[in-house]
Amino acid sequence: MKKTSRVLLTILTIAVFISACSTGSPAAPAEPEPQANGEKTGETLKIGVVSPMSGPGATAGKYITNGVKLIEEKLKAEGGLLVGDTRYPIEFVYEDNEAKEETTTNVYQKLINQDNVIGIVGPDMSKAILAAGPIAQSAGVVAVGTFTTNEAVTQVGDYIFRACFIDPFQGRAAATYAWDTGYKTAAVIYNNADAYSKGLYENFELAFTELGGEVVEVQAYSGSDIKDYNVQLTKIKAANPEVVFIPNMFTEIPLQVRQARELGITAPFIGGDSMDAPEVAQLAGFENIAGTAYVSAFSPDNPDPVAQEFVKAFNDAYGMNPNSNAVLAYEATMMILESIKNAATIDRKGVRDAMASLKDLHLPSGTITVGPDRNPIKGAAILMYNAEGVPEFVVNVNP
Amino acid sequence: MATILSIKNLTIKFGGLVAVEDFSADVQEGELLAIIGPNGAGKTTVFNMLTGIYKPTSGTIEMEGKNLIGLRPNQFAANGLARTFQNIRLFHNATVVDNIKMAYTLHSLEQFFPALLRTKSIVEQERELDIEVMRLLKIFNLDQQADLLSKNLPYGPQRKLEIVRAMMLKPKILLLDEPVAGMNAVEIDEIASLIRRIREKFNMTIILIEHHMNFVMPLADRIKVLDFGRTIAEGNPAEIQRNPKVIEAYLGGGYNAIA
Amino acid sequence: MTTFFQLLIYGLQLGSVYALLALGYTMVYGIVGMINFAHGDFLMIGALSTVFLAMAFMSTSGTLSALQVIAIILIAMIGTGLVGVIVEAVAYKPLRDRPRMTALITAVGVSMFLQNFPRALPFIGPNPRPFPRLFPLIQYNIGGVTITSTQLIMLFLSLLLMFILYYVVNKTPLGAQMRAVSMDKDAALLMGININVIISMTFFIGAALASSSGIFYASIYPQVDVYMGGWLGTKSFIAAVLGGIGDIRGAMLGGFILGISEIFATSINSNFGYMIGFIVLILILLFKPAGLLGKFSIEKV
Amino acid sequence: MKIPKHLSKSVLPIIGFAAIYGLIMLLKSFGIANNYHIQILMFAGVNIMMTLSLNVVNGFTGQFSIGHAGFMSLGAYGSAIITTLLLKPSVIPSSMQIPVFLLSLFIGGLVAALVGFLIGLPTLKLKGDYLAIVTLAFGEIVRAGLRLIEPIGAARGMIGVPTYANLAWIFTFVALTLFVVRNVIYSRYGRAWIAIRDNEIAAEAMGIDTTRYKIISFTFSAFIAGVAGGLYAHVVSFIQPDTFSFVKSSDLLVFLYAGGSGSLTGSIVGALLLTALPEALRFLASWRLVIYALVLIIVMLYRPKGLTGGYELPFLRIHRKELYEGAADPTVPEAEEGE
Repeated sequence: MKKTSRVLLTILTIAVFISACSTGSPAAPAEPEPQANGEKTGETLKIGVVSPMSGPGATAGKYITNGVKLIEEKLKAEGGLLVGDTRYPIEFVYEDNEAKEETTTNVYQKLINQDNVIGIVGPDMSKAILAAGPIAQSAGVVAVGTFTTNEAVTQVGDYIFRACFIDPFQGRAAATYAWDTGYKTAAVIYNNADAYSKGLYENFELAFTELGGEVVEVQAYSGSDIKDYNVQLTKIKAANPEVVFIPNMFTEIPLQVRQARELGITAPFIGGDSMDAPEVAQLAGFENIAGTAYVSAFSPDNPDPVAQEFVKAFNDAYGMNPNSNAVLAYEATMMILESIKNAATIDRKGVRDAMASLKDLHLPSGTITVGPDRNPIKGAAILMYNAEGVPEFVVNVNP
Repeated sequence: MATILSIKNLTIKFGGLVAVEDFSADVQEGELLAIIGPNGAGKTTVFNMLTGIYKPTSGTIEMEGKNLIGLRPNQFAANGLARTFQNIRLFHNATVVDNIKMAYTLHSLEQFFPALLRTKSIVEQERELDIEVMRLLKIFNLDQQADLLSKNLPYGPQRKLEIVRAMMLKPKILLLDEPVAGMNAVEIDEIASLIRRIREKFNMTIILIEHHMNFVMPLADRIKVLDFGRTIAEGNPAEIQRNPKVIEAYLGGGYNAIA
Repeated sequence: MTTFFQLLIYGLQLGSVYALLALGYTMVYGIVGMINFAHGDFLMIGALSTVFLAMAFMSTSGTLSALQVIAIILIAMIGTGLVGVIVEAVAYKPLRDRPRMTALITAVGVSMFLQNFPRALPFIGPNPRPFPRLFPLIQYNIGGVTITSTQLIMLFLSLLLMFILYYVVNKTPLGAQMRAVSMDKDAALLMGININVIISMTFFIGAALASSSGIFYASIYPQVDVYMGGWLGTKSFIAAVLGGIGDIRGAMLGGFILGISEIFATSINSNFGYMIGFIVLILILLFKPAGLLGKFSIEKV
Repeated sequence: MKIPKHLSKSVLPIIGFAAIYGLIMLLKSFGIANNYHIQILMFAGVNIMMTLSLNVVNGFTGQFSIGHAGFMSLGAYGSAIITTLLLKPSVIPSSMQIPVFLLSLFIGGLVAALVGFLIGLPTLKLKGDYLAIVTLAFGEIVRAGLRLIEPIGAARGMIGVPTYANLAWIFTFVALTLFVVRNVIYSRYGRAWIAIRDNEIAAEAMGIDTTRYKIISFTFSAFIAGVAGGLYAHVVSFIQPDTFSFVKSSDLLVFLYAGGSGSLTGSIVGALLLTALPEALRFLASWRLVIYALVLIIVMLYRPKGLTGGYELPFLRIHRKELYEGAADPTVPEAEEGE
């Protein structure tokens, strides 16, 4: 090998590291100087937003980013977040975690040490925040998971919060709804490679049998790469249940619904909150999805003014209804901003303490209070797809 | 002179086709047996059977009374049969020295875990080996190229290296498959003298495939002639040269290599 | 018994998908001698472009006529074929005489690019899209065993394509040249064969095949996104090797066996199905070390 | 003054490693480097070990494994089970934590090695792509298996693995791996592997028991992968089966061949660069992986033998001349320099 190219190689290596080391400018505490209206300008506060922008999870990433961008625009217009008589410019740092744990830990380290953010929104997947949570915990930075419904998430430490409800509640909600609607027998098809899907299934079965129902058939498949569910569905058809529970990813559900209908399974479906994506209806076909109910963090038909205001803003900005991903990202961000407002001292510790005692915060999905286990005490809505593939509000489920 | 290798009625079929039929020979210690014959006569096939690469359909190979049929090639080598290849098969991305050291694997006593830590004893064994290899290389004056990658050697020395590598196995019999194929007169003489040196220095028993007559004749003690897989003649060089069958086979085969 | 045949049909359905993909895969391998990890992404391009083409046609007339469907399929196949040719020319050609691993890694890079480039494009993006129905869906019921028109079409087409490909490679002058190239490039060159043209042709056919399998795949599992090709590519590689890589009939057989074994494994126990599928694969290879139809070539010594 | 060669050979690299580590710590104390960079380095370290492990099988023995993530996961789970379930930090005195950690790594390695041996025994007679498929299948089987074992969290994965592994440990293990791999390469075993790689038929004819040496190579490689997996688990503190998917295996292949297979330096450079690059490209936002892919393609086009093109750092080579340093008769049997 030529000496020159060896030298070049060394240079390249160094170059890459230097560029990796390009430290984000630590926010310098600007001396607050009074403005015309007597307002002072505080130092810029940074908030990290972690979501999958590439990789199969990228769809969720778009909703999450859009949800947060709404707030960003609003704050820009207002010139920052007003705390007392001081306005703090807020800067959002969006990072891609490819829906991988490893990358998420890198992103957390970057946000905390490079951008020194005051708090982190996301990621949306339990597995990702389970891997990265300890970093935020040890660094003492508030992290608010958006869609991280796995119980264990907030047990990582007292700096880890979430904006969503947890699997046991969701599974119970689905079971209760099924039971109350009068279904006595249920079947389940779930992804045994996916903690979310598995967790929901287990909690559903627990609750449903407690209520007196019977789970007549349970079928599994391994991984989102599987696209053929005929075998599992044939067995489910044979068991002839009154309802089928499909607690799976929104990319998997449409094919399951389609294939089930093609096999002649007429029983209605119930799904988890991941079903709350506009794509589901289009992909599954309206005639197939009609009558399918799911547990959702949020209903666009929610008459509450705050909710309606949010839905309108989202529609104006992106020409579509927000889904749970967007709502939860929005709410997680609001939780951080609110905590900054309530914070005794505007620093990471202060924000954490303030968030631990958040009470009656009025958000699109309802009024939330952060419980002792750092899970928001909040209800869920049951939605059902109508013949036009539009989810309609059915009933509210309260904790 | 004792028989060290006795081959009886070796026959091999590929599909229906008989490649070699009833090949028998008793190889005497220290002799040089040459197997000649036109292309496609099945000479290399015989070698492949004698080194375990092909399993004969029938027949026996006994090395000092031990039956070798069914053993794997490396076990043939372990029993003292070392070969070279018609189409050179060196370890091309290794240096000349390493090529030869690789043929010593069989005899090496290096243990795995000491090797991991490269203990003193490993270093000593490696040094001993290196000295031995360099001595060998000197004998065949390849020592100047010791640290070259074998693929960077010229053609002639590559063939030479293959022979030296086979010698490193400390074999009882050396099988040379067309050692002078594609060489010029000078190189051929060099190989010839090399073979002579091997014979007197190590009293090595050699089986040699070649159709280059004026190379074989002066070297061989005994010659077997193959044609279409059958042995058509056997005897010392003088007899073979006079044998009409052989001449027929060669001329019939359009062969003009007869001196 | 009916369940058995029902499962068999599902197996054949899944198998025909793998088989179709494996065909192009094994052909490229057999002739160019490289593992094209991007093959699965050609499938994605085929399916995705079909979605857009269908949209375009639909925008004019609400529905698709049989003629339009054929047109769409042909355009998609040709388009993908050209992509294949370009990829080969840019990323593989310069490495033709290099160790095959080099080309393999380039292929990984190409695959990454083909997935992430459209994803990053605003008008395509990561969202999965519904796939238009190109073939009418009719269900037949034979003695309790249901079989759909799509399944029949898939089976028929995969067999048809296999025979066409087999004919092209073994009976036509082009095929003869292809085989010559696959055996010995230099010799082929001396025979006055333009290797570059032949290899480009090979990639064209390979990619076109992949694209067609993408279309049929999406017709059965009507959901398309930029990542759909990744795992399928791997599966088709497995199928091709299982059948004896480089062997067209082998690829077919491998595909079907893979599909059928997966389906039956799942029916034994849906929890273990995935695992059993791979165990079967290993067992087969232990007993047929060169794949089902591949025979051990005795190396010239 | 001049340091004697055999000393410089053994001591300088250690000093070098220590120096680099010291430098990083210095940069950290100045706030130039921070935990972000340190973590990237730790992942890079683990990847270097994985790439070296793959290099033993693919690069030196010339086999074709594409399921190495399987061994990694075995090591990761093997060691995590010990430190998280059996001897968790809460139940052992803090003085025992490090010994337990090291023990767990060792056991993780053993588990991987054992499985490597068992899977290699029947399958290593397979050639090329057929072996590749088997290793791939093996990786998937391990992954699918781990998903179903409830006590270790099944698909949920293992939470709260103690973060014992810090940069110092990673450095130590990378150095150790380099040391042993180099040594074994320049011994009877390494030579046998290279012989098999360069020409299997000739290797057999030269009395090398190819099957045996392939299995040794496979098992050794699996052990390294297992230890690397163990380290990984104790860096991330959370492992779940899908972390060790085929994607991981193919990443490793990329590191190996982009760096330069058959060269230890290549594994270092490949893993180091390609682990850092995606992070360095963050400013490209959603175009990041597109550019990464292009860079990869260009690298392979312009350096088909990998970035290092077979070059080996001095302390990762052992020239036969060194055999005679400090020997009774230090005269090297003369031979001119080659290459």
